[in-house]
Amino acid sequence: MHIDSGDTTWVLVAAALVMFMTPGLALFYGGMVRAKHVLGMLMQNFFCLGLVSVLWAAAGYSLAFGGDNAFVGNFAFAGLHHAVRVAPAGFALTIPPLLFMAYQMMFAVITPALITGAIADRMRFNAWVWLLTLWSLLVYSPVAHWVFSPSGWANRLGALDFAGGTVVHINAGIAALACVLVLGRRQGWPNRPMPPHNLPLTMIGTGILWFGWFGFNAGSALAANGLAVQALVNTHLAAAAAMLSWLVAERAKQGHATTLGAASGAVAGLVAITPCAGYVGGMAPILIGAIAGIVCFFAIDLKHRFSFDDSLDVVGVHLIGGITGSLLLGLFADKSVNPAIVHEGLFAGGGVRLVWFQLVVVVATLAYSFLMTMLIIKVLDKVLPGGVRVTEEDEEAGLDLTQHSEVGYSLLT
Amino acid sequence: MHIDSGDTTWVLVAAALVMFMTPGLALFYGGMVRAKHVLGMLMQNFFCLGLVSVLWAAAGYSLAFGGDNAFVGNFAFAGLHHAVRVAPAGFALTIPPLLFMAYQMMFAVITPALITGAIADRMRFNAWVWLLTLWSLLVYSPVAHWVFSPSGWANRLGALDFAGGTVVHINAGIAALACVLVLGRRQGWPNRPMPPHNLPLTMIGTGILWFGWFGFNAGSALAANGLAVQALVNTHLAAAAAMLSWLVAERAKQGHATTLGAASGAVAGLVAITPCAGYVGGMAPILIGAIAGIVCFFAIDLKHRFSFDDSLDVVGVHLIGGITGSLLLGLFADKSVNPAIVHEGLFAGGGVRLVWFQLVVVVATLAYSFLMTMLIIKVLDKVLPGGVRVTEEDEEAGLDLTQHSEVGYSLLT
Amino acid sequence: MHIDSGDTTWVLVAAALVMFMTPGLALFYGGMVRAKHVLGMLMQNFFCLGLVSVLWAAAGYSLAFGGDNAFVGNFAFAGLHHAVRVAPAGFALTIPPLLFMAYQMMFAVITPALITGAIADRMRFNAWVWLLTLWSLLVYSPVAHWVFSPSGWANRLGALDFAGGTVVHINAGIAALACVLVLGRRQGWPNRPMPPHNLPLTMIGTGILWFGWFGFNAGSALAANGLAVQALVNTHLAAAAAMLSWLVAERAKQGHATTLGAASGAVAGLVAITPCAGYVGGMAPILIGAIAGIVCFFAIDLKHRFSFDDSLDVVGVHLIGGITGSLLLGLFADKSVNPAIVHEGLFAGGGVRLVWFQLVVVVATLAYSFLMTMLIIKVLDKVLPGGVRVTEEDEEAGLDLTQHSEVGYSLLT
Amino acid sequence: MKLVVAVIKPFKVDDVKAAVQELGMQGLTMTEVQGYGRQRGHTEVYRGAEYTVDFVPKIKLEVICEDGEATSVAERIIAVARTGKIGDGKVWITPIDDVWRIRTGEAGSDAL
Amino acid sequence: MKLVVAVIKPFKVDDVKAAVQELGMQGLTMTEVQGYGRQRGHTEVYRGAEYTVDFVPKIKLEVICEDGEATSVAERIIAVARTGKIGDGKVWITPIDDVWRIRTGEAGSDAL
Amino acid sequence: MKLVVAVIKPFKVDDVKAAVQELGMQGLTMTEVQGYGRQRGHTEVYRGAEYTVDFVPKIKLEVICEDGEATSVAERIIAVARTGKIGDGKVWITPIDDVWRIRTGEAGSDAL
Ligand SMILES: Nc1ncnc2c1ncn2[C@@H]1O[C@H](COP(=O)(O)OP(=O)(O)O)[C@@H](O)[C@H]1O
Ligand SMILES: Nc1ncnc2c1ncn2[C@@H]1O[C@H](COP(=O)(O)OP(=O)(O)O)[C@@H](O)[C@H]1O
Ligand SMILES: Nc1ncnc2c1ncn2[C@@H]1O[C@H](COP(=O)(O)OP(=O)(O)O)[C@@H](O)[C@H]1O
Repeated sequence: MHIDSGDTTWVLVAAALVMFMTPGLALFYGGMVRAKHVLGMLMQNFFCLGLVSVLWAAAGYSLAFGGDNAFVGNFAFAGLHHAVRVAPAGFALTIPPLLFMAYQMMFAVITPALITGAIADRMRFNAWVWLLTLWSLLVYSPVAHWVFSPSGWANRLGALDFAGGTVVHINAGIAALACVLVLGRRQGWPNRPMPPHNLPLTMIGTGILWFGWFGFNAGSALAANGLAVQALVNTHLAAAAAMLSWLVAERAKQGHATTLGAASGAVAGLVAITPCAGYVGGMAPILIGAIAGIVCFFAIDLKHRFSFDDSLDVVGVHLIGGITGSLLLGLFADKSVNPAIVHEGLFAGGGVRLVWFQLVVVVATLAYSFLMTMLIIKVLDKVLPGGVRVTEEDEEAGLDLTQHSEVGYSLLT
Repeated sequence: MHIDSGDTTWVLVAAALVMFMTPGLALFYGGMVRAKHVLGMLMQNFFCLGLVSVLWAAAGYSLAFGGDNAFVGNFAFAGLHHAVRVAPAGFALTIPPLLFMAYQMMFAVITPALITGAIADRMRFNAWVWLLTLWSLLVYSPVAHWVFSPSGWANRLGALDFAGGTVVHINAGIAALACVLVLGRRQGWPNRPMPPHNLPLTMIGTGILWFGWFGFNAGSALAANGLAVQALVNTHLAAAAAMLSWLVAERAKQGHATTLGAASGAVAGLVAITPCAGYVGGMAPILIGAIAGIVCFFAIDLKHRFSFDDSLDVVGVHLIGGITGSLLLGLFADKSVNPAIVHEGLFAGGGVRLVWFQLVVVVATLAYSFLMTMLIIKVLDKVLPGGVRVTEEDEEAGLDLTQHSEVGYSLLT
Repeated sequence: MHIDSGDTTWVLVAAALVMFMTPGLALFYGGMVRAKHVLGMLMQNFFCLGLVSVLWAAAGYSLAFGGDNAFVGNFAFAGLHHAVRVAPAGFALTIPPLLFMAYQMMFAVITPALITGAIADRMRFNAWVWLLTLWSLLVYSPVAHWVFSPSGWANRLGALDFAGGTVVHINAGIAALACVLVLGRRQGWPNRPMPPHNLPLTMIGTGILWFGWFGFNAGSALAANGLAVQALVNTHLAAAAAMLSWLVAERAKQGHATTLGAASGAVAGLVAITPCAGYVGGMAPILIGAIAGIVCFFAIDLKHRFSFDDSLDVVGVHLIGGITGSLLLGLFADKSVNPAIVHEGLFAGGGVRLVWFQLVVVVATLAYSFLMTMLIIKVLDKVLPGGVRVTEEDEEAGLDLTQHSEVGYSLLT
Repeated sequence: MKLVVAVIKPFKVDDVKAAVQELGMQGLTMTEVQGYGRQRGHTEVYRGAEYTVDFVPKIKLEVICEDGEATSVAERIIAVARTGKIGDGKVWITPIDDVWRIRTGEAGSDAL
Repeated sequence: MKLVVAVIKPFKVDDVKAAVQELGMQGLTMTEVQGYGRQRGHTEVYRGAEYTVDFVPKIKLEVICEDGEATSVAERIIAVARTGKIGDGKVWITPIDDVWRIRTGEAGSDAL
Repeated sequence: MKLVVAVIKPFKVDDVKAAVQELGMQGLTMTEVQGYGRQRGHTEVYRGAEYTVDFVPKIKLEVICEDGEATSVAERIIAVARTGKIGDGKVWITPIDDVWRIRTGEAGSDAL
């Protein structure tokens, strides 16, 4: 195995960047909740860095990348056994295998963190700890195996997902929906105003997310080559175009282009380009981004239409954005950008086959993740003393005080 | 063309770092305005990431780097046509050409963003959108062509600008002045106190800017070599020395060394070292930084002397800092640091020739950018319904509410 | 000397990341003090970037890495003389020597910055400037020489410190204690409540620190190889495990897992893994982190037991965490991870020799740093007009107003 | 003229505002305050240090009204702001000598 | 003794403070409040959800003065705080039984 | 019924609260205010621009009590809040017509 120092550096950096996205997400979400819940939100996210990392080393990595079963990994790499020297089957790496483990670890950390946006302000911290443990091992690792492992059935099928459109965004998005359905709405929603308490904090998070996403998407090339460059360019342009299209839609519908809209649009574009990043080129990322921006802008209204309190729009942005990107990839995937593509997209002359494969994997992810998450959270609600939701009084008083015995701001002492 | 994975990684990272500077700048400025304008400021900056990126891919890159005309590019790379495989004429790259496009894109984004500091709190968002579009294509791209493209007249002349002293800082700084002259002063300035509303936010921005500037300056080597290292060292030392000299001046004049002064000094040093970063060595960066810190400290008083409301001192820091650096380069440019230098600086024994060339390019940039910006903003003021400036009531109520229908903070819900 | 572009990129990035840690530390600490002292805290930290960088170029680097004396460097590299082309004796670098200087500069900057957490809210800024100058040259450089320079006695002894457990954390931690003993307690401590004024700010800082620490530890491999990867993985897992163990201890003792606890635990783990990062493997980082989390959680109570006001727990986290890591390395150091190890740890079959060497270096650092710091601060207290501590009224009014003539927040204008 | 002052739980503000409006009052002034009373505060913990916070966030509302309206305004507020749990707050009435509308200079009833 | 209370637009604070000072008042106390009245609030939009905010930021000033000065203080405030637009605010006067200066314990006029 | 109002230095709040409690008062309401008076404010400097801030942060406490208790409450506050330095603040008493406890509807003394 040849180790290239340039490639190694790029993936080291990419791993660091993806790690940084979880604090970024914490701030992005943290600014959007009310002040009394800000630490609850930050904590749910930062805690993923602690718990999921250890679980990943212990078993999660092995369940995702060990062995060559089509549906789930094995325990060959459990406890990082062999992980220093042996790459997972099917990978021809030019980086140390342990770095692949580390890079994937950061994905495992941020994926469940995405869910916290939907369940904002009302889950007991204790319940989150258990949900996180079970979801990480029983949902994330298997789905990652399907799609990212060369032996996974989705990967074998020829479906494409460059950096986690299904594994990360659809997976977390549909899990978020399941959680919300069990948890119920925040008290007072949708009548009581629940404006973001600190939008500058959200914008800090947005900046960090955008920055980190270069590691997320371009790092997925696992080398510092033309593909990584294409992925970085696609990522940036899709975010930019989605920001614009979201703002245009917003301006047209409500008369103002908002700061939160700019941030939301950018994230929608980043989500949609994630599966496509290393498979499309030219102006396609701008198109994909622009479509995602508009689609997600209208999708965030679903929760009002169907009356489920997806508090910070994880369904509208990550689930719908992820589906949008995964399906558009069926149209735009282009062998001239990436020769590893087996079936090209419709517009590149590959017919509808790829669209169909993409759809199959999307539906399978939706079904598996939804049902498993539903099962997990319903069991937890039964089994945990006090259930998964905080009491009415605690919700009123805020997660910060009741779950963590802290307050976010004491500006006047 | 040989692609080096180490160089590619470095420029990938540098591009990401320069991207991160725009959110950093947003926070740097955002903390300095009053609370009711914070989102307006953040939005003007983040919006550059959306709009300018798309414009750059569509035409801006081509106008800056296409063809071999001395004054402006052509449309050869428009819509990213050929940009994946073909490097602009005159570049011997060891990185994928598309990465050069991406890296330069981040410069195109942040340059107009610098202007927002001068026009704080009083421009209609709609006007900003148009100003940004026109300025980006009609001012930024041509000036970038002059200086950065090997076929540009300034480049051919032998004038030096390593990472954008003229293209970025002088260009944005003088444009800021033109905008301010047309827009007029904020209501109540200079009598009504307008203290920064959130200096910790400004310090977050300062940290991000400093961090990102390593990508800006050291990335401009376009390779991971000794030159990049020298540029990084120069960047850091100039920022450090300028922080110190600004604080000393401030302490001497007003009795206190302030936090905002530390941040401002560092930025002044970063600005001044930008043109010099790959052309000077030894203790020269410390000298350049120290001079810039003092010069800019006194330059921020110009606005009071001449009564123009350059709200957050874009003229004082970027224009004067950029000129200081560009001219000092005429003294310090040193072939032993960078053999690509044609005419050495005065102190390196090259005579006054380089000083003279630097002056020519500075003056040309000042003249072109000032006149074009003036033209653009005056036309916009005529053409746009409502002109470029918000109404008195809207200014009083704040950009956040009136332009974006949002408020920055709701700490008490 | 062969320069590898991949290695060069990695250390360029690592230097940038370590630079970014100082602003991160500023925010981490800044959020924990009361609102009226926030700028004082930010300033003390940012100022290190200015002052220490210049001192390092002028003399500090040379005192740490010049020559081959066992106890202290010489002036061979003073003013960066020769530093561009000549690596310090004993280093076989694959990166430009000047980059080594830059990378080490960032360590020299952040180490004294750690002290600010202990002396929060009561030191005159003027005194900090002097303390910083003297400490940097008289304490940091010599101790760095002992441990990091191949000619240093600790290095020759065979004691291990991969990235600064002794040089950075123990050194700063014990110096912090010395400062606190001279400065005395904050007025009202421990009876008056002094809650953190802005925990989201602290969490931003935590995210940046964690991110930057990858540069700190994995960058210390000075190359993009398997060792760097192992160091990155160890760093991340130790932080994660320490977060968990701190939270478990906290929950057990006081009934709540707090956000500040999560941040503190992560930092404790990062501190403890610092000396070990390139010397241990497998699940050892999880063990080391978990132990450090618990040890530091209980160590922060020392200040109450012994009534010294280590305001933000520099002793509890950095001193005790650093000692914990340095000694545990005596148990876990493993030649199969890093063949450069001379004496293996106890558990790897190397007997108690390494434990003993580690202990010797820890004690020597404690003794030297404590005595020198004590001397410096006592002399300053005598020599400086006004001494080292602010007046009672100024402490009450806050460092922001009295030392810097600024306020952190003006949210209501 | 009378000034009716109410210290209430923050989440009751909208209901009370609506109720006062229904009684024909055209305006009111609201202040964020901290209340201390029978209702317990809470405990915060930062790195092991426990702080007891006795004050609870409350909202103070002030309504100027005619002498004859004061009691009914007070009673309406009491009815709407009540949750029955400790900490619901107080309502009191104080006399006012005179009141003016700044915009017009109108005094007394016309000022409201 | 009387307490003159004024609820005014925030940007008028400095002018009013100066005017009151000119009348010989040595001090005043200011509170940030939220006003509800004829002046319309504004609408905020976050990801499509529109919130109407009825309250408008105002400043409340309190000036203690001699019985005889109260009306002239009130009139002066009215004159200076007026912009003629809706939302200029109210001024009212309430009786005070007694007042002390904490520093010295002085009571009545001497306390001011 | 009387309302005792005190404007004091912020760091005296806990002491005053304790003192008032010792006198048997069951509650009080606190507001963050800005005071202007003999005590000088401070100067801030931002990039060379100097701003003088005249207002000083103060805390306003309001205690409702029986007519007979008002003076002793006021005196106790004066004693405890005093530092002897300029800016210690003021205490004043105003009449109250009636007071109710929202939770129970009790009026007068029973409301306290
Ligand atoms: N004597 C008092 N003077 C002024 N305000 C009071 C007084 N007693 C209570 N309050 C206010 O009323 C609020 C509620 O009082 P509390 O004793 O907690 O509950 P309740 O009114 O239901 O008995 C307090 O938080 C405080 O703001
Ligand atoms: N009845 C009232 N009681 C107490 N405050 C009032 C009352 N009516 C109005 N206010 C205060 O006066 C402010 C201005 O009143 P508004 O009706 O908007 O305008 P105007 O006084 O010019 O008619 C309000 O924001 C509110 O703070
Ligand atoms: N005439 C007044 N009316 C209302 N509040 C006043 C008045 N004079 C002073 N105050 C309040 O009392 C505080 C202290 O007053 P100041 O004149 O500074 O000191 P002192 O009371 O010790 O003479 C002021 O900050 C202000 O809040």
